[in-house]
Amino acid sequence: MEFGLTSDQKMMQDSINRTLERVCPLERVRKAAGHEPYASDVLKALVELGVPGIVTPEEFGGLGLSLLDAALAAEALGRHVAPVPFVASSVLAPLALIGVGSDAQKKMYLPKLASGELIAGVAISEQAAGAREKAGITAKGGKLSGKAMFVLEFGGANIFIVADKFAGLHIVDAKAKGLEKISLSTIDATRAIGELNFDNVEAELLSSGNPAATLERMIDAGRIMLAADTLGAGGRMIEKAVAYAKERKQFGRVIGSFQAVKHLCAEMIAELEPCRSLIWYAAYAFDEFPGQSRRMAAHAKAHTSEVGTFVARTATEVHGGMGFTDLLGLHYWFKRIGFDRQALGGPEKVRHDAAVAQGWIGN
Amino acid sequence: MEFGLTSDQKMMQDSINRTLERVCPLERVRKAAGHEPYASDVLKALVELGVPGIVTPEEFGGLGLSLLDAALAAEALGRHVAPVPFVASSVLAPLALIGVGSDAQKKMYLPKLASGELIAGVAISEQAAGAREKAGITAKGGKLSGKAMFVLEFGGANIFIVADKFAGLHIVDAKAKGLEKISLSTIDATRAIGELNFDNVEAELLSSGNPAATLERMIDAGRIMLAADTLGAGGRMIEKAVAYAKERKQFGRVIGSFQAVKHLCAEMIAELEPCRSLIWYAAYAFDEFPGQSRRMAAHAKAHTSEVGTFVARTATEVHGGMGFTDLLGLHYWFKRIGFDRQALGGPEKVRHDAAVAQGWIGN
Amino acid sequence: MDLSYSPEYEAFRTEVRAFAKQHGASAPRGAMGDMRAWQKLLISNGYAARTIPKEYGGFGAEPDVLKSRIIAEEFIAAGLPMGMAGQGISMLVPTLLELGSEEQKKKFIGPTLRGEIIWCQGYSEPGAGSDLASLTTRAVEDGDDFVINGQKIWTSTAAQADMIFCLVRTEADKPKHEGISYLLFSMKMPGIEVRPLVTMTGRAEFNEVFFTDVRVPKKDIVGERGQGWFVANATLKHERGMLGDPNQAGTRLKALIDLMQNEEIDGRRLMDNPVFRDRLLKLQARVHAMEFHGLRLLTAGLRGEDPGVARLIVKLMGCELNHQLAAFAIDALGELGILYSGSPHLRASGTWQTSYMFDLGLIIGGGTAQIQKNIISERGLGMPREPKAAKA
Amino acid sequence: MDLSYSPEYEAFRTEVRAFAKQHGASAPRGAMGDMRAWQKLLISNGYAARTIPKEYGGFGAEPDVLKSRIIAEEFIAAGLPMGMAGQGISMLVPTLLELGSEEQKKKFIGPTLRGEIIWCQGYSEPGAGSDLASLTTRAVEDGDDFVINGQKIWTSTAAQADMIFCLVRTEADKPKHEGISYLLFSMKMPGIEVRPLVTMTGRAEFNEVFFTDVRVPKKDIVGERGQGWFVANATLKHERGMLGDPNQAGTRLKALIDLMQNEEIDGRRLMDNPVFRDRLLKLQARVHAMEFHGLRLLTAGLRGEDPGVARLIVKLMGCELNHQLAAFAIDALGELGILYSGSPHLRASGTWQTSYMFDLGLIIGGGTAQIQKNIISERGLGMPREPKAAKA
Repeated sequence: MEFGLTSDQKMMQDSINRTLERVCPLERVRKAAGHEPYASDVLKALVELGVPGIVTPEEFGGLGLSLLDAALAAEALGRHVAPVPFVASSVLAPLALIGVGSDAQKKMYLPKLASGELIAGVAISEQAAGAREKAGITAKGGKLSGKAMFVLEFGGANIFIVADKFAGLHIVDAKAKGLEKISLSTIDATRAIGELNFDNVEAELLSSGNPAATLERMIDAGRIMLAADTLGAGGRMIEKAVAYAKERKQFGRVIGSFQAVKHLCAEMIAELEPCRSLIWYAAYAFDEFPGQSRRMAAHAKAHTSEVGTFVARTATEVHGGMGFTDLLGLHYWFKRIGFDRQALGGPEKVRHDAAVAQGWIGN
Repeated sequence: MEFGLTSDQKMMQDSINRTLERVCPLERVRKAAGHEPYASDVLKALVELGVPGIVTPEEFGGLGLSLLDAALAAEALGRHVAPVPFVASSVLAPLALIGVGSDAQKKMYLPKLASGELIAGVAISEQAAGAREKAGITAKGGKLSGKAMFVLEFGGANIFIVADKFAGLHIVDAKAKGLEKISLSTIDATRAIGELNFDNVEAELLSSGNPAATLERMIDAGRIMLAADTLGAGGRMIEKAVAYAKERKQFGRVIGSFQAVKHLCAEMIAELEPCRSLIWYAAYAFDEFPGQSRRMAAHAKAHTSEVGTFVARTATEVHGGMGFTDLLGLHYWFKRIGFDRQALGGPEKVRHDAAVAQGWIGN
Repeated sequence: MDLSYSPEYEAFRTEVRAFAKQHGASAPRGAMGDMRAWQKLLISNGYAARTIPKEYGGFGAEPDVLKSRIIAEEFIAAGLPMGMAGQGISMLVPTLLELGSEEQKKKFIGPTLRGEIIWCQGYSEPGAGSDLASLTTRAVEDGDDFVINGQKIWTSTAAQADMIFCLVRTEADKPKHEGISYLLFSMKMPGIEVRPLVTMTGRAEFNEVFFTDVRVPKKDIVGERGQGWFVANATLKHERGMLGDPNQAGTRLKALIDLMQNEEIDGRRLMDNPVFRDRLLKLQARVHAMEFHGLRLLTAGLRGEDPGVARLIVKLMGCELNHQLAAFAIDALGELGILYSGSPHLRASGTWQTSYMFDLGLIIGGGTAQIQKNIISERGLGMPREPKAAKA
Repeated sequence: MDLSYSPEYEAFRTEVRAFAKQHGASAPRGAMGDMRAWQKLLISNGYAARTIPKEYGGFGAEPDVLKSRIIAEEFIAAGLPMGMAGQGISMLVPTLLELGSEEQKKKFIGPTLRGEIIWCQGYSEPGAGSDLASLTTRAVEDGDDFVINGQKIWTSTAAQADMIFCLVRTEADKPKHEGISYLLFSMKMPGIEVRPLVTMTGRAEFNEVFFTDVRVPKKDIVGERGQGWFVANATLKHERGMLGDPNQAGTRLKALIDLMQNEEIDGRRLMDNPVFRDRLLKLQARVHAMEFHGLRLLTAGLRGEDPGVARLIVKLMGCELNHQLAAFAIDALGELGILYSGSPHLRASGTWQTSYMFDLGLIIGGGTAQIQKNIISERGLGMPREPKAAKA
């Protein structure tokens, strides 16, 4: 019985954090945000650590680690609001290929995804969060038509993994004929999402297993990754708030000596730390107790998002006016948490899925 | 344009408060709570002020005042956790008679209710809050059968106003044959509710107007009264908490000088004061803009209950261990607020009614 | 309690409505149209600068909050711009009326009212936010001038402003509340640098202003030298008097209800989602409560009654409510709710997100929620101030 | 991360299960049965007093939190009572082991473990709650005795107790933390009066204890004279170690889910009400989070790692969660939820209401939520203490 990280896991997360501290300071984030599809130099540094191949089996050039390891990486990326692909390209796309790719497809794509040569956007928003504006993809004779919104890691993607209305999964080349790509700008400029319009676009079907089950697992994994991202971003915001409160003086005292400020900080950490345990469990359950995966992923996402919203707001408040300005860049973390909350289903939707998963209600 | 109390209204509320301070101190509440159906001496003092006839027309021996006046009385009663009938016997029962009583019925009952000679329990829980345990009354040939739960002001009632499943309203004598009366004890020992079991019980139909509309107005009025009761109880709890915090010392300071305690008190009053305005408006709308009555009564009840729960808990916390003991009797207010919250529909149910009332959804 | 208006006020409303109908088409909209001409028209009709004496360029009416409210209601209903509402008009003018010299009143009030002088406010500093009295911008005497050095922040219209009303420390040796003076000077003086201050919304709603050896005549002081703290507090009192939408939250709620009735997810109206609907209802109750609370304060004002703690809670509760309304809109919109600044599919031009962030700024600014709670507990509930810290 | 148990622990679990099966029928239930005999049986099998040395009447095993947890899990699963868990066993015994004299250990630990001496704790006073060090119960030297006068409160088992471990002020002239001593004495002494303290639940879960000229031999002190504050803090440390249901919230959640699936309103299951269901789901997430958080702390303990702030938050979050679970049950039950104490139709014997109130007491007691937040921010986040107040 061991509910904690191994020393390997701690070392891995440490090394990602140290690397990001070096290659991805706030100035680098500012430079990329809204301007570059992603920070390719930061990605390169992560490739050296094997991060893009973290869940990909070793035979395909990956590290072959668990989803918990991926969650630790996601936490580090959230901590540094790193403007690089990860959730879609390094976790969900590989899971799709591992789940329902043919051997040829695995050999073709997995190593390139693991090496960062290929970036994969993932279009599963309609299945995870519900369809807006009548979006949805139909597949007919190997060709896709329709619209997919809120495609993750859209910016700079070479291929897309696309779910159709009947939970079929497809690979589409980013340069395919009939594919229209529209960037969507969000509050979170560190992540480039977009919309895909398909007009009879050639696609490669991923069909060697159970695509519906794979899609469900992709959604679960994605939710856990977003929760871990919020955990990292929120944890960093608390650290920043505490550090600021220890330094900033008003009324002749550091503001961190005022009980009101201390209690805000105490409430933040008291809310966030149990999220860490919940995310660890959800990630572990994803691999070890798949029957609990849907429910635990949903809880990890919904609960961490609720706490994240509270932390983002409160840490900003503790910073006073400085938190509201662009000067300290605190808003990058604030907005990242805001993005994580809505992507792949907001808290209400995700909790609904948890109710269905445990048979409390029908679908 | 005048959104405030008249000097008459202020005087009336003052005089009720002063009377209750005199005749209904905590020791009197303790003595009655759970032991007497109601405190008849306290009621007697209120009769002298005309309180039981507050909404009854002057021609029937009442004061003929507005529902806002009744709300001010309810606030005063909540403020003193007064163990006397009021909501059912002095507001809802008269409204039933005024709404759908024949002239003979009005003449027969209203003056006696106004003088406190007669106490009326009101059985409308199934219509207001939903039916539990398959409760519900059917009327057939002037006789009632079935079960009514959570009958308000059941203790010591001489008559009951009973709603049947089809919104018919009836008067039943408390001594009628076939009527079984079962006391229910709740956390709030200042109000005696109960259950009525009808086995072909003789009843007098109230049938001279629109009973369904009258029942709806009774529910609205009851919700406003319960909200006002919580306003009074909550306001008093805040006063007590502030006074205690100014007096109690720990760590060499009065605890009211600690920012954490001050902020709790500030949050309580900031939440409660707008409830006062909302209740005033709902009560005013009940008489002046009946089209808004259902929605505003629901909002007044639901919102004040949510705030009341927060105030009850927080004021207790400010009192520390003393708040948890019986010594200061603070729990009488705490429990009164707890009762008000659930009676005639909890917040979720009541908000649902507000959605229906404004046509957002079907019934 | 009587929510109807007396005939006098109904007549006034009719008059305002007629004005709105007559002039609505020619009113400036957004950046379009001549705002100064509009302002002059409003003043001459008593719909702006209503209670400012005629001799200083106002309309010269008696104060009447009900009429002010009617003007605001009708202008908002007709979608007309209110009169100019910069910090010069809302804060400096009342201060000059109360504490300015006759010369200052004559010189500044009229042009300010007519939009001929745009002002900015120089109060906050990087080291003096909640604790404003600890400001350090220094004004040193040199002949007939003060020479000013230092920095201000949160100066909202600094880039457009002609003039600034500014707090500076003239008496370095006095206790912190007593060494401050309130100066008026031109923003075109040499030595003034304005730098836009970008916020989390991505825009520069504010500025930083730097003073390097700025020379200001000593006579351009309002009130006595060293009394600037008390002059400024008179001004701060007026900040709360700024007239905007008397029910901004109500306007937002309406938009939220529309959103819930019109947006769909998986082909189902958001309004048919009971969880979102319940949250909307909770917010509706709060919006109504604050709306009626506003009427209650208005009535107290009309009656000359002191509403006590009921007034002190408005900023805390109002800002929080607006923030929560925006938060709800974002959640209800889901992924659509995180779109921003010119994106396709953007709803309400992204204003829900802007509000969500800007309202958080308002919760923080002008006295954080923490300071508000101190004020409510001390002034409203009579609780003791925190004891002064012992010297370490 | 590995949530399976190693063969050693699986074997241990099997052993505990076998014990539970064999002795389950004869275990005392509620007020029925011989608790002392049961306790002896548990000690002899190592299921109570597990790590107390044999020489003092315990089982003498090495500490192993995992085994302790397995015992708790299996006893709860089988519905068996755990070993006795009064304040004598959970607080005094560890303190004596750490700081008691050999004579005290020999004399008190064995009988305490076997339930032959029931203890109560004399710490809190009406004027010394959160600020325990300001206690004023005085012990004045008189020959070989102390003579004790004063009052204690929140003394939970005072009416049943044979003995008390009690903090008294022996040095009136010393600074407040340094004049306190930790005494052991009989509750049967003349001059001790116990008055039940009724709480908001309507029951007397606590007592007040009054001392009038109570004579206690000076030798019955634990640790040094004047060191009682530090001895007590060693004891307080153990308070958190009290073993109850390791997942009380989980047990309550299960009951809540049952309630939602079985209760109906207007013939419709509560579970089919989306608003209540959403709230249940929010609570479920919190219960899981705290459950896994407990596992994380357990593992940190096994590894000898310091979990830091993660440990400090447990009381604050755990008590609040239990309170919220009860609040939800009451709301879901509606009018049924306010029924109490023996009423017809009462659900779960009224325990939801009892919990709702008692958990609020726990939030307040043993360090209010405010004190907990001070501790978290100071010890957990390294934020500064509030400055001492200057003398007025």
